[in-house]
Amino acid sequence: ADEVTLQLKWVTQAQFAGYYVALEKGYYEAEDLDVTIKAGGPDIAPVQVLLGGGADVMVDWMPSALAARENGAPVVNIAQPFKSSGMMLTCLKETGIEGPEDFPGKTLGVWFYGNEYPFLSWMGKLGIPTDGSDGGVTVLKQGFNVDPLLQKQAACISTMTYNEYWQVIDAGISADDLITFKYEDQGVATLEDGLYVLEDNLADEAFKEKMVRFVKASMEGWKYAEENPEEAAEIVLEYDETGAQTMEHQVRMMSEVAKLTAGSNGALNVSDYERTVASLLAGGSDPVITKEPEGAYTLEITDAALQ
Amino acid sequence: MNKIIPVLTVLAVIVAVWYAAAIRMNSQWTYDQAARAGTEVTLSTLVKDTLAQERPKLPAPHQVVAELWNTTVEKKITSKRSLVYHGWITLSATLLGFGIGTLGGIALAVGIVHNKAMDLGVMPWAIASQTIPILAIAPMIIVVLNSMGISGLIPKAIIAAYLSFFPVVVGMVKGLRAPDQMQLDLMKTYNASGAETFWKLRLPSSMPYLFTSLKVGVAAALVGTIVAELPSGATRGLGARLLSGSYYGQTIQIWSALFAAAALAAALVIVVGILERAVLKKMGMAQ
Amino acid sequence: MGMVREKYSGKNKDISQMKKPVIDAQGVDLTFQTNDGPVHALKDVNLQVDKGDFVSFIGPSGCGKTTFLRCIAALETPTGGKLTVNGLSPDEARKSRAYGYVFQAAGLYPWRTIAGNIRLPLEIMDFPKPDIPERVEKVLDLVDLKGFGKKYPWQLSGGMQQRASIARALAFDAEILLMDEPFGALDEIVRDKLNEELLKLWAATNKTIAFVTHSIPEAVYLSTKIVVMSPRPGRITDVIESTLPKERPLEIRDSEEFIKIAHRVREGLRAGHAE
Amino acid sequence: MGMVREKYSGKNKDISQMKKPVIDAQGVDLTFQTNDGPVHALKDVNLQVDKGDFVSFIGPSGCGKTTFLRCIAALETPTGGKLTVNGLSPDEARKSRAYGYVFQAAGLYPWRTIAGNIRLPLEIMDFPKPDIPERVEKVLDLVDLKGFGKKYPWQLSGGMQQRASIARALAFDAEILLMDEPFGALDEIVRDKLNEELLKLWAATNKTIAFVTHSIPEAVYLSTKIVVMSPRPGRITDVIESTLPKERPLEIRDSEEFIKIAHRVREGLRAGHAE
Amino acid sequence: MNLLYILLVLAVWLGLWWLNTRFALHKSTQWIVPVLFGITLILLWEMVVRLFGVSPVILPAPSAIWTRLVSSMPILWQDFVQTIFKGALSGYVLGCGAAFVTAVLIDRSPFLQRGLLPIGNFIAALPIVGIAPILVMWFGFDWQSKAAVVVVMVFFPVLVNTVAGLQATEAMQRDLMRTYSASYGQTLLKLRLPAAMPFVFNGLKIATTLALIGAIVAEFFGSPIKGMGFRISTEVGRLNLDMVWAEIAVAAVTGSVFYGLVSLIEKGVTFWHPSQRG
Ligand SMILES: Nc1ncnc2c1ncn2[C@@H]1O[C@H](COP(=O)(O)OP(=O)(O)OP(=O)(O)O)[C@@H](O)[C@H]1O
Ligand SMILES: Nc1ncnc2c1ncn2[C@@H]1O[C@H](COP(=O)(O)OP(=O)(O)OP(=O)(O)O)[C@@H](O)[C@H]1O
Ligand SMILES: Cc1ncc(C[n+]2csc(CCO)c2C)c(N)n1
Ligand SMILES: [Mg+2]
Ligand SMILES: [Mg+2]
Repeated sequence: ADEVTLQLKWVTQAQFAGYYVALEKGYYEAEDLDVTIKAGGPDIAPVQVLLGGGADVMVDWMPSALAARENGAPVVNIAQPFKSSGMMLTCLKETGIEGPEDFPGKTLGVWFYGNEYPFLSWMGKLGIPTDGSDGGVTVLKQGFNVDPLLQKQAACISTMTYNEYWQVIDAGISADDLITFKYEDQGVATLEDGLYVLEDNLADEAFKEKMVRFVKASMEGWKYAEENPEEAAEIVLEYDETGAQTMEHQVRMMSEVAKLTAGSNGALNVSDYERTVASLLAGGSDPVITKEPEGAYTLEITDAALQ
Repeated sequence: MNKIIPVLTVLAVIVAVWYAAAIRMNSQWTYDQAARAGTEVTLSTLVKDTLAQERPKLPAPHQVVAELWNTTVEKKITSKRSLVYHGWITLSATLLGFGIGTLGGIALAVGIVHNKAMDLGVMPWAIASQTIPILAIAPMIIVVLNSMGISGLIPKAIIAAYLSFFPVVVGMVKGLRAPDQMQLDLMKTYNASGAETFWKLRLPSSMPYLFTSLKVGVAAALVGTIVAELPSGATRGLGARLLSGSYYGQTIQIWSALFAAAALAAALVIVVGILERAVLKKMGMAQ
Repeated sequence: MGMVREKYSGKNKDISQMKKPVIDAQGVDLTFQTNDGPVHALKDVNLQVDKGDFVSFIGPSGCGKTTFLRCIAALETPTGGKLTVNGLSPDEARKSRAYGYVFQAAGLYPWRTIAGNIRLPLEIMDFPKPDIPERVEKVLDLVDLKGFGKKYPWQLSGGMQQRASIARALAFDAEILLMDEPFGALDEIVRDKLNEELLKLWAATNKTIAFVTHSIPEAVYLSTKIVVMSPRPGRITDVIESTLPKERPLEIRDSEEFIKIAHRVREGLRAGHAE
Repeated sequence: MGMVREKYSGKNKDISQMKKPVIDAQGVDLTFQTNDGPVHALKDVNLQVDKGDFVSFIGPSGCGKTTFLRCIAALETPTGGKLTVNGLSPDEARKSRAYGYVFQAAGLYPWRTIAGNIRLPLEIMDFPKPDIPERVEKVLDLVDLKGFGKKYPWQLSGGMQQRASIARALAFDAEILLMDEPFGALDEIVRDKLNEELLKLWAATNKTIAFVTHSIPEAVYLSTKIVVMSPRPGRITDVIESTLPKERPLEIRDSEEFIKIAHRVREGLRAGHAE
Repeated sequence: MNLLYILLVLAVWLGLWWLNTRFALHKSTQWIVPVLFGITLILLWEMVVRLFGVSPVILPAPSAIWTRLVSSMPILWQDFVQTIFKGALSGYVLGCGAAFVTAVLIDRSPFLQRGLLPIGNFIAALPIVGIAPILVMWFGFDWQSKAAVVVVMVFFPVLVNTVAGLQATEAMQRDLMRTYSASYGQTLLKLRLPAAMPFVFNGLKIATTLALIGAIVAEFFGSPIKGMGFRISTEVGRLNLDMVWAEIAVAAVTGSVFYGLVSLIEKGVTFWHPSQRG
């Protein structure tokens, strides 16, 4: 069997259910693949792992992947299981925020570590400065969790539809007390979890062929997970080595994630790609990427996989 | 043994302060919730609520104890929900790293004491090495090792070793230099070789210093392991428990992992202390 | 014992050297460089000590007694003049393990028992294993510490520790014994006893002994040669060849001859202080 | 100086007490509990010391000399018997600052200069600020350390340190001086000189002095009363009242009377050793 | 080829090492040794990166880091002020001061000492990476929470050392004070505090590196968008490793200077201690 190592962007959770399902259900095995899934974490940059040779393929968000590409790390998107963006800004109503025009003067929590690009380009588009100058917002580097909102240290925080939002709800704040701004709705959606490999490797036919099988099996996993959220959550739970995840949480995450993967068969939609690039290029005075990327994606793999 | 009563007294005071603080710090949330629901807060509901929140700002002692109990005694030790299991993962990396750090530290100290160039050159850089924020380079070390095909226990142990070697170097250099001029002169009049002076004079005199720094070193090794467990894919170990606790805002889980880590550190220090007493007694230095 | 000595420090037993002085100092000078200026610890020191001599050094605090002993043992290097031991440089003599040194303080290793401390030089000089216990017992007996071999240094009084350190220096039969105020912490009675023992040992083995003391009677009682020193700069002001016989009962201290020598030493000392 | 003393340790100057002994020990017992069993350091010690007495303690190592001095100074509490100082308990006497103690080792504070060390008791006892420098100069001169006031302890030789510690004890004019082998590290000439100085000081101030020594001539030369002690258990075996006059030139050491007393002390000591 | 490179690197290393042993021999040239040692390390690093073509995303070359350092001075300075001056220094002063005062206070009560020290040791063993997020939650995102982390980190080392130091007087030194019938305050001021200084400074030196690390690490768990820890974690995510290393270099230099400064003060205060007399 051919060995493939997959580096995730974050810890083991239903966000990556498709891959775990494919592994558990033997879809990889059926494609003659021996897949190892490496969980990520708050300080693991998947690109570094990929470049260091620690993995063959990684899950990453397109903004950070394109930024890395500009920084001299030639990664290429080979598949895009997530069709829509799950990121949003969740605000407490009591702070008086009703729309983006109310942001100036407020404190907003943002994830950094490569996750800040969508936010920055959104603010760029709104023309709201983020560097602390007048008429702008105060940006906080938000930690792992939703505490800043609960402790009222920030008016809004970044959340994912499938995860942190529900933590806020679980913490006892009702949805009525919250107002959310989905990037998708604000027209600044960027592509999230996609599969990326190193450009050099793609020159190797054997590798390409391996990736075709990998993407194919992974998408099978995703589709199975979408249809069987309970079972998928159970599988994820089994692979979680920390033993900290709960069934309830993962089932809900799975059903939310399913909404994001729903529209995708794995192939990258080029117009989505172009929208993402445009949004990143437009980021005001400090755009995330400065020039149109070339060769940042290939449809070859999915084309072959999806016959 | 004469420590028990004072320790219990201080402990009682701490617990009392802790409860008071828990009520105070968690009350904001209770009031907010009441305001959202439009109800009044009485004193008794305040106390009851603040001490039983699911995501308290400061969990009450009994909540932490219950969680600890739950995750140690109630769970099978092979279960990944058992703190004993995660403690063991952390412990094994800690011990390996501590071993590497101690050996490396001693070797470096021997070099520093016997070689003038090393003495002058290495020490400032050893100090500088400890001012590097470990949390920043831990992920890089892990990634680099990963690319060399090394993962799992070893990267954690290396970071643990990085933190524990320094106290050992400092203590050991002090210890190997502890013999006074006269003790060294005595060896000279015997025309003893460097090796003989080392084995029969420097090493024995360094023992008390070594053990003191080993106690610091073993605690540092544990911190190193936990730091390494944070970014290394948050898989197993107390560090991963801390991380996932933080990630899901489960303060109670964080606190219980914290206490487990501190207890582990305390246990390790005690073990080194027992070893120290045994060795020093054997050498006739325990007076 | 003599046989063993030949075996372990044999180099310097050449008969042709027997007539040459064992210790030969010619114009020895030593200046310490300290942070507040140089200290002239020894100035133009000339001294010849023959094989079998018992030479005592006496003088006020800081006159360089210890420093001179350390030069002989190659623990300090003179900054001027010429110093030979058995015709060799002090360092070569040290390498041939010619010295037994008793320091001003006991300096026992606290992690070794008394016996362990005495065993230390024997281990380092590779004495045959089976011989060692016997030797240790013998010297322990000599300094009246029989039965204390298994104790640790801090379990003994100061005086007992000092005796143990003397035993340590005697254990390996060095040709030259350098003793820096070995009896300082002892009371008069014990001191008298050890003085007698030391004389006996010296008579029996024909060792060369250099001995530092603050006590005039002790110096006179023990020595064949008394060196009186004076400080700032440290130098020799008088060398007195003793006219006392080799056989010396304790009562000799009341003899006229003894009192005469003691008087001369005292005068020399006083002169050094008066300056 | 006498005036100042009255002012700062005045409590115990009642004339009615003058006839009572200053130090009165009756059946004093002291047992140390150590991990390998009790050590009987003092057994049934009876001693009366009158105002103005100069009492020497002599005896083999470990016979309890230091321990007894410490009991007087309330640094150790007897486990039996009765001990009073000026009719008060030792601790009360200590609180009235009746003691000047010279320890067996110098024990200077390394972070203070020599003058600073001597100043220490004066600061603590609230001597008037302007008087202090003069007092310090005076005692420095007394022990022959003029000009060394600004040095730190570790810059002086052992003998000089010991003299500084004597100066420290003399600086504040305590009524009772407790001196534990103060001249141990000094050579004979310096020792003789300090012996003379001490006698002069004693004669001039009528202090009561308790003095530990290993030297028989020293004990005889200085004392009005010589206490011979013996170990295991520590006890007094002889108390010799000196018949020497109060005026004592150094030559007195050759007198018949002196030699007689010295002989009695030596016999007492020897007996203690023989056991 | 690789073998050749390895040999080349080894040769440079051995050569410089040999040079260093020469310099170590003479007092006048000894100061060169640590400098040359550092230069050696940096040179070897540069060689390895260049010869083996290590990706700048994994490990940038020292020369690249230097270029970045020089060109990013304003940002580095802003981060420095935020982390070092506001976070680390205030926490250091507060933590060390509180520890010192506590030590003097509990020094009078053996009961409190016996009770507090074991518990103190236990608390000191709490891993800061676990404490930092909690303190960030309690004290907010700005420098106050960083200072709090530093206080927690430095408190116990200084406390334990000071308590040990206050007990480090010799029996004879204490007896002397008793014969003077000195009051508690006098004994404390004139004997125990001076005698404790070598220990106190031991604690203060350890605390310097802890303070720095604590302030930086705490920023990983939430911060405003400036500060060394913020910059490091953010720039790793952006793969600007040269900026990361520039910050690390600033941290290391600052830490060493801080340590050196405290050592210098120590030399002045405890000049009398054998370890300082050379
Ligand atoms: N390592 C050293 N560095 C600087 N000066 C020194 C050193 N060793 C000794 N001295 C000085 O040299 C002089 C002679 O010292 P030495 O120890 O030989 O005296 P001593 O005659 O043995 O005195 P004591 O009777 O006190 O033992 C003294 O002034 C001393 O301060
Ligand atoms: N703190 C202590 N604990 C236990 N035993 C002690 C203690 N202090 C003294 N001793 C013992 O009490 C006995 C008397 O000791 P002390 O110091 O009074 O003797 P000394 O006559 O002063 O001897 P030296 O001439 O050696 O100074 C000794 O056997 C000693 O070991
Ligand atoms: C330090 C930190 N960085 C990012 C996230 C948020 N997060 C969690 S999952 C996810 C999507 C990644 O695929 C993101 C952005 C966090 N909680 N903490
Ligand atoms: Mg000397
Ligand atoms: Mg004594």
